[in-house]
Amino acid sequence: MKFSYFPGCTLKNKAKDLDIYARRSAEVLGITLEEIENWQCCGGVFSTAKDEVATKLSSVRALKEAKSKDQPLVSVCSACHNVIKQTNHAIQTDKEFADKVNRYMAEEPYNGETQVYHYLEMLRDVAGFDAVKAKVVNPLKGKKIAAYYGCLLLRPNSVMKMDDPENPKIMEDLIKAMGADAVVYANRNECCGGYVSFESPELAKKKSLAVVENAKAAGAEMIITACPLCKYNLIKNGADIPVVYFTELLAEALGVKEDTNE
Amino acid sequence: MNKEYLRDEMLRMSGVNPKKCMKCGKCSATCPAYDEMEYHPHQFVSMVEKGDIEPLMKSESLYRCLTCFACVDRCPRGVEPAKLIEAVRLSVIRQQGANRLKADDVPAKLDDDMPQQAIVSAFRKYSK
Amino acid sequence: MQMKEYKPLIVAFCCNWCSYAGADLAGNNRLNYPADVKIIRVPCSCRVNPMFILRAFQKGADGVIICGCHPGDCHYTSGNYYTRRRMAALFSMLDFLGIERERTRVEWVSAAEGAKFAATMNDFAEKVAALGENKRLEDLRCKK
Amino acid sequence: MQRIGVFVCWCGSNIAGTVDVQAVSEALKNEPGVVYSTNYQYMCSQAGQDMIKNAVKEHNLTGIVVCSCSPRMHEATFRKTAAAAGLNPYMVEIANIREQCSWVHKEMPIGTEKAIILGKAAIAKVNLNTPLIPGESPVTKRALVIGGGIAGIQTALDIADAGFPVDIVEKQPTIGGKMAQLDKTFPTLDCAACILTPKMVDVAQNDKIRIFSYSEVAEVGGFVGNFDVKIKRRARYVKEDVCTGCGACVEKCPMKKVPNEFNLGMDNRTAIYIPFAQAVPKVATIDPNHCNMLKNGKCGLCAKVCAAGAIDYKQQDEIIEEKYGAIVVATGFNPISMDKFDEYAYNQSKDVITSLEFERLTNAAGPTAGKLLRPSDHKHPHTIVFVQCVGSRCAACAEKGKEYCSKICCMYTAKHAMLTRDKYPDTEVYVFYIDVRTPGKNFDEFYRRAVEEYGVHYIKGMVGKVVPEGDKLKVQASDLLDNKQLHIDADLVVLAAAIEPDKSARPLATMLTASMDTNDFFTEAHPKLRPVESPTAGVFLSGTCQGPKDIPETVSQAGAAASKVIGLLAKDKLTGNPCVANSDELMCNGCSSCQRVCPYGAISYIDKEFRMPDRTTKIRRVASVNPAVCQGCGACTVACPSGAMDLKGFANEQIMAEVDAICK
Repeated sequence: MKFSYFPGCTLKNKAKDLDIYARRSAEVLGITLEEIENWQCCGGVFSTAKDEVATKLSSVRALKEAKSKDQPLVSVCSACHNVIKQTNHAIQTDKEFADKVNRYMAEEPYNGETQVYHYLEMLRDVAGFDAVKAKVVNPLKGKKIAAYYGCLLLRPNSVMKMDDPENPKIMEDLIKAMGADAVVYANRNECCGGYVSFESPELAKKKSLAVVENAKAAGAEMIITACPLCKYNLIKNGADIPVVYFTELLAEALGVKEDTNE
Repeated sequence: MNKEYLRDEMLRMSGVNPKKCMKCGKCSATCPAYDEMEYHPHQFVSMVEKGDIEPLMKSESLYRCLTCFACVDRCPRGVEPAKLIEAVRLSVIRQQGANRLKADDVPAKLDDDMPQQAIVSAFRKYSK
Repeated sequence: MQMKEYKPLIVAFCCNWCSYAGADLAGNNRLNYPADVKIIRVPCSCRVNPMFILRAFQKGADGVIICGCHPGDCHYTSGNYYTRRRMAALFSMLDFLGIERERTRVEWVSAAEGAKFAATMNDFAEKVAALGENKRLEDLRCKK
Repeated sequence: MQRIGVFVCWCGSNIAGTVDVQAVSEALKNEPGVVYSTNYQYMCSQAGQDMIKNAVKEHNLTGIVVCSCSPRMHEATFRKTAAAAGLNPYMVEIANIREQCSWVHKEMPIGTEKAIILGKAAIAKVNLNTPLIPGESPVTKRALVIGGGIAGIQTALDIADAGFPVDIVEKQPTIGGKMAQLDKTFPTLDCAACILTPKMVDVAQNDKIRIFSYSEVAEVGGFVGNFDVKIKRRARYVKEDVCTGCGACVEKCPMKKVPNEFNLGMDNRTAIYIPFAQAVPKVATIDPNHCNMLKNGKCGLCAKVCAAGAIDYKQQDEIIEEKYGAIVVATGFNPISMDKFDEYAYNQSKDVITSLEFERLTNAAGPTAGKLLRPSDHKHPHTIVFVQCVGSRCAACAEKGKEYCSKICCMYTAKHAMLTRDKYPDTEVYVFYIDVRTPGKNFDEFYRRAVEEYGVHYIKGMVGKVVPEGDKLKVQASDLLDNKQLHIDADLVVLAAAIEPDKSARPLATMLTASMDTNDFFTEAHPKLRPVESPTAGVFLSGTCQGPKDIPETVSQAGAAASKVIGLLAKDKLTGNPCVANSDELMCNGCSSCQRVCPYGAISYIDKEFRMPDRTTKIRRVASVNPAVCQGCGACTVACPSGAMDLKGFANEQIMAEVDAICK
């Protein structure tokens, strides 16, 4: 199956791992990711203001491109996924907003037709975790891994609809499919401090540490995440267990991590 | 500024109806940035409802909200306080010269590992 | 030439449990409304067959109003919901036929709302009178 | 052709003041069918009524029109007058020329003109009236109570006390319901078992009451006074009439790891079990999902140890059929699932529990023998946080919580907090509340005692997140009055889960054609004046199936429902309202439209044989209205596409005639 793929700015720079391993893993699973041509940065955060239009156009263009190819749109970065999915939802539900947006769209209007997936949803709903399990060549036996969702993947739930926002299990199911033990801890859906680390690092530090401590107390030896900013915050603020992208772990389990002939 | 006008503007921008609030305080109970805020999520809701918006506009609290949507998801009445905070914040930075973050300030705040995502997000949140 | 003062002819269908009692209460409290309004008692607003309304217009009525219990208060639990849906369909058809929307109305009047009943009838009669005589559906054969 | 008499009332000056009554009676004299027309000062007086009676005889009247006050006032009076004169009472129509004419119009010519038109409309209707005779149906003098909690128990006892036989159907192996699981009851703090179990014994010993435990209602047919009910008695693999409840089987059963539902899964029971010591009926039940003998034919220990020989592994489900005159719904409630509220970590920590679980934890017959110990490590908790309104008053999304207030939580939480502080003064107790709602006799005083005498910390605000870490539960909450966010390290968190109607209620409502609200609570016939009756005749409501209630309210509603049942069963025959729907079988095309809109389930379809013109016969499916159940709303008459359905007393032709008379 083919997906339109929106990598996002960070994945082309500081979070290359997140991108490369996502592509390789998808290939193993028989999924083709076609990078959207001339994609533009999603902006990192979605503004909930109804009259904020210009900042959402890059997402709309990506969505529209996917529509023109009749493909669903997938992204790996939590932030990109959140912005694109919320934008799509706004177009579907707020007619005034859709009208404004379409004034910027040449020819064909876009009305929210594209299906938006996060890479994890693609694994669960399209490939299937059973298929992932079947392709695992290096089972991560005995590893105690804590999934860190942060806020952007799950919330607002009325739009994201990925999983139960208070007791998600999509990443835990992936961890199990890769042969490792999933560590469940309450702070896995709490905020790391996000972009506020830019302005008030102390706040980010407090929040990040609360996540790491809670994961460790539950027995975690490693934390996985889908968000470059989460990973940055956790590591910068003193996580003393490894924090890696889930795609890196997936590539390892699928046996394509060391293949560097990109 | 006229209170009613300001309030209506906030409600229009956010699409929030603060009258749905039953004053349970769960938004503030759930807020990860609570201790950093002068006005807390539940106060945003009640102050906007009363049209008491100017103090909010002057407050640093606007820039402490992490937009984590925890208050939106956990509110039992579907009030969505984060959207009100966003509306007030936007109404401030949309004013001329009110950008909180200027391009020149950025290099000093960077470190080698900081992802692009942090910079663009901060720009979105702090500047117009 | 002196025109005779135009008086509209209005038929009001009132449910026995709420609106008819509301009309009685308007009477008890001596709240005036135009004598042009003539009430027909039905057990429930959902008893009002669209045929009755068409017949009234055919026979020369200028306005028809259906009054029932408030949503949720129906004596028969759900009758007024049927009324609401049926009349929405009928009124849009009448609109299509050229009978102005203002000539038909569904109103919820409880047994305690005598004042609302009188106010509703005053308002409805005024609006219908403003439209003038209804000619569209009148069957010429019914004319004497 | 009718012979109609018209009687115009002056009502003193009430009518005559604005309506020229003489002119009215004159004008109506010449209407079709009218043979006599007169007016009189007070038609409702004895003299007025005699005048009508005499006129009926003198002029051989077949119909009567009284132009007077509202039919809501004196329709019944004039119907009686007609009956006394030998006429069918439904041959009377009232033209309301007081409330809807003389009292609301000021000028004589206008009032008179309108009164004449209203009179004409009534005459037009009477011309088409037919004599109506109310139907009668017999009453089966036995009641069915569905649900054996405190509501069902009380209703059954009260009905039996009046001398009528009652059956209780209870889906659990024992009656007792939720109250049997409670420890103490507010605001008096008497023990629930001490006041409930004697009632359960009364039920067991009452020879008017039969208990069908471990049973469900499978089908309901018939109508008020004459319900036909099929009851499914599930196989308990123990002969109920033979088992002595000695418990030898329970002791010997090797399958000891079955989660005990009576203790909400906080301890285990055996595969053959008696839910609790005071169970009624006190007989064992085998859980077929866990019994080795039933699952794979190996074991049979219980049969060996049973001295009475009560065990029967071959027992089958059984359907019994009974007739009832009245049905009482007492299906009760359950706490909602906490799955959608995992910000409180109910699924992540054993030490986050619901209030009902707390109730078992403090109950002497509970899993900890009444000692307050944490489920995780059986240590005594020193800091307990109670969270109110978990899922109650929640309008954000329907799959999460309930929009209504669950009503009982404020009081039971005050009780829990108070009892905890009383028994374990070294325990800090916090209660997070939105509002404390204590309207009830001695309720607020009770809550204040928890605060003032027992030192419970009541904090206005909600808990936002509970994070289990190590052996603590980190509670993050807001204190709205102090405008602070609180962080409390708690040992136990108790959630006041919203309550919802039992899941069995919805299918039962369908069987009974009883209406429910959007929350699946049964709707009452009138929220204020008929609170214990369902709009469906013969179906009554008891307890929380109708809405959240505490025990005293439930018991009083149970008694009220019983009195309504007794009133019904005391009658030998039921007289119906003759103004009911009636289908013309020749016109009916069998489409079911009428059946779908009927709120009472009064319409069924029957196969009827019709003789065709060529002398063959044909069987067609046609609507048939049960006059005992029909309430005469007329919804079906409009839904009927072929015009077969009509309403007696308010027939299409009659209303059309009124329209014509008014629009002439």
